[in-house]
Amino acid sequence: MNGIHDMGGMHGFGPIELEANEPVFHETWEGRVYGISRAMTRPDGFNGDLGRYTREIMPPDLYLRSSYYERWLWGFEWALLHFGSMTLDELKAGEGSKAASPRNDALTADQVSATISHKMPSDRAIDTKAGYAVGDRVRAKNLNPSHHTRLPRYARGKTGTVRLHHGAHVLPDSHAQGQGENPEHLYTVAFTAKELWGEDASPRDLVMLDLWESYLEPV
Amino acid sequence: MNGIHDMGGMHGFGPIELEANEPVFHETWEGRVYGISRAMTRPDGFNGDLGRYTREIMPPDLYLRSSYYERWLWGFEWALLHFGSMTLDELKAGEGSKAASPRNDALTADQVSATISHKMPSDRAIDTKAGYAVGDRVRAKNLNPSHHTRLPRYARGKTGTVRLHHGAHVLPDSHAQGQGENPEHLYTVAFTAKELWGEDASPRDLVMLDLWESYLEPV
Amino acid sequence: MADHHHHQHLPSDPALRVKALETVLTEKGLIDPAAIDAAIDAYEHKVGPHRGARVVARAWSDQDFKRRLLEDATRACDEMGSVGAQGSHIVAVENGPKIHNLVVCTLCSCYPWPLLGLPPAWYKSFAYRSRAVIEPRSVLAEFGLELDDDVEIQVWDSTAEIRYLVIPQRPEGTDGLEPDALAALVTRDSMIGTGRALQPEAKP
Amino acid sequence: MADHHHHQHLPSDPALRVKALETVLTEKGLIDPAAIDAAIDAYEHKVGPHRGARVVARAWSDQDFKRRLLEDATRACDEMGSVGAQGSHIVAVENGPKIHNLVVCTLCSCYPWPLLGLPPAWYKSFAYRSRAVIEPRSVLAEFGLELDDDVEIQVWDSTAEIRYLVIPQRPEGTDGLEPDALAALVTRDSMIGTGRALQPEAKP
Repeated sequence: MNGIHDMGGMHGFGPIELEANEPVFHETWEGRVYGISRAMTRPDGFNGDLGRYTREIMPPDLYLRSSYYERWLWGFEWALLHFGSMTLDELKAGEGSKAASPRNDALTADQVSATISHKMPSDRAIDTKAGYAVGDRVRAKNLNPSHHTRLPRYARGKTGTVRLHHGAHVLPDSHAQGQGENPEHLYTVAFTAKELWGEDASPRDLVMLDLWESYLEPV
Repeated sequence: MNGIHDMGGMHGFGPIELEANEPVFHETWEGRVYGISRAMTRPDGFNGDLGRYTREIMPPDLYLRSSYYERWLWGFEWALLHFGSMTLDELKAGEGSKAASPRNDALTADQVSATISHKMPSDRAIDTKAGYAVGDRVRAKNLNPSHHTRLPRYARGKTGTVRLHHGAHVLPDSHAQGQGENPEHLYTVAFTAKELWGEDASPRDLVMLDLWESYLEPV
Repeated sequence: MADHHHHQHLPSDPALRVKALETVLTEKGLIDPAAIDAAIDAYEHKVGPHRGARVVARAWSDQDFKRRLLEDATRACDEMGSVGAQGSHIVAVENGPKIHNLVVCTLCSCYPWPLLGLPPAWYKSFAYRSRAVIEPRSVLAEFGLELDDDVEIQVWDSTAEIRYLVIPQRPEGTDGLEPDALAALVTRDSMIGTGRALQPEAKP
Repeated sequence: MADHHHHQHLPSDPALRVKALETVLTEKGLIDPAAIDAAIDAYEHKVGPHRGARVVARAWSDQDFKRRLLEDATRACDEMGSVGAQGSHIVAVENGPKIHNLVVCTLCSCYPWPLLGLPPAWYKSFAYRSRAVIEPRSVLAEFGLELDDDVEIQVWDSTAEIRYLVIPQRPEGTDGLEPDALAALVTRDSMIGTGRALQPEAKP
């Protein structure tokens, strides 16, 4: 979706604010949000791509005035309500319905460290041959889906060169919509700054994006 | 600038909210903002293009959570502070400095109706011949200036057909920066929805934009 | 000089902010509050869509005027005293059975004030500004206007000082109506392109 | 089902919201609060940029490891136990005298957690996300990094599950330093591309 999250190339957000000796979490509640993301039993249908999408569908003004972990919190609330893990009434009351019998399979503290080193590869073996090879010239399609995608607006319609081929990976567009993994070949494509931003851009600089096969067309 | 105001083609702002029997102003203060815009003595250097720019440089989160007349108010405050018509201390106190002797040339009530029918044409006679004619194919350049421009991001790099030629008009990019009117030929350019939004767009629809000569290149 | 955060030093209530601004400007002789009152009165009571409606009704009734309006709307509207601030250059675009025009300003909210008065809130909304150019059909559907697939939509994004006036299709059954009666059928939305002209009331 | 405005029914204070969420999930047996504590502890005290620094220091010291790292960083980092959540596919990119790499995620804030821990606030900021791809040189200048015009900047926008690790240039005067001493020179920012590795302290 052409959402507020797709901010590559925007002006107006001011200087970058640096903080010396920054803590991992600035507030106790931020750590709780992060910990919930790592430890909660995710409802069927939830996945990382959908998780990103839940933050993209925040009302744009709310997105901009929320901090990173506030956006995560909003996304988890949305997903857990959407998939029926809890109701809005329960969340408003801050207590789970007494009627239901609790599950007993939540991640335990001693299992947490294993999740940190647990790999979750997104590459998949597929039969389809790669359509492009390293060095090929490709154009990012002008796609404007209303759903989740990982093709930023600033690269659409632009021509670049395949730099890396990563094999086939789960397609976020499909996965976030609950339409399956539909893995496709994934490429790192190098675009010149001039191609992306016009003649006034630096003649030397490049921007690399990881783009799936269906995002690309031959030149 | 690639600002938050440049929202053509964005998703996520929800349905259009219609209001039956809508008043011209919803709040008394909205009318005052509008009236101030019509009646105040503008500082040297202020013009309508700069006025638009003052609203574009609002912090993006503030832009999105402000109503139309709140954005106008912010822009007038910014401009009147910027050009020295008043100081922030005066605005905070809600009173003008006692030292200065007031001007006596403000627009009066009986002059207002004349301003409503007062034409402010932006066309100018220039010697430069028009580079394009009706029917010509043209491409909107991929320009990404950090200053005011009226070339929206969604049209950049796209090819269309000149539909109308309006003669030469004041160039907002220059005028808003206090760099003079620099009039250029102005054209209405028709783009197909497919060109702007890709293959999934309606095959019949067109979007027309008014674009200045320096925004365009021949195809 | 001003940074971009002057609002942090001011009340968040815009009513208080405007009051302070008006007071400062008044004390400096940069504004006359009676002129503010007069401007509010003008746009609340004098300048509004009835002006555009008179132009459209005349175009429906007078082929020669319609030709002049389509050729040079600025001059034709000037004949009727409907040119001025935020409407010094006007282009009129005509709807037909297979063509539908829609006006938007994606970058701010440009609108033909001398013809239509000040824009309604929805015209200034982020939803309308963002969606009209990418999904005009779903926007029109929200206004109750379902267009056939074979109708071509022309969206006019007002990026310059040209202001667009849509001439809606003249409703059936209006032969012989006087211009005043015709003008009563021409709604604001029909001149933006988000509505049609009204049907005349069925006669008994 | 959830609409997009559930927050309007909830407190605006995120601390209260999280407390309610944690309580509901706990009562339903969907979370164990002790596991939350353990996850916080892990990222506050165990997983951090020292992991990436060890990888870089080894690459500086061991040409064979560096070759393997540049060929297949996922496997090379796996040797050192630095692959896992939000870092299951890793690519290492090397800075040189005429090439400078910079990592960003414009669409969210993807970051190689197993190598660098959780990202700093600036990496997640709208300013960094919006500007790194269009004006990397002015971004780097704000970090105190002024690059010559003849240095090529390669910005990596992390749009997939590939996570990028920058191998900064090895500082002069570090010949013979042990890997632990080298690792102490490798800052977090140098592995994102917004800084350089530290100079070793001048010897007396």
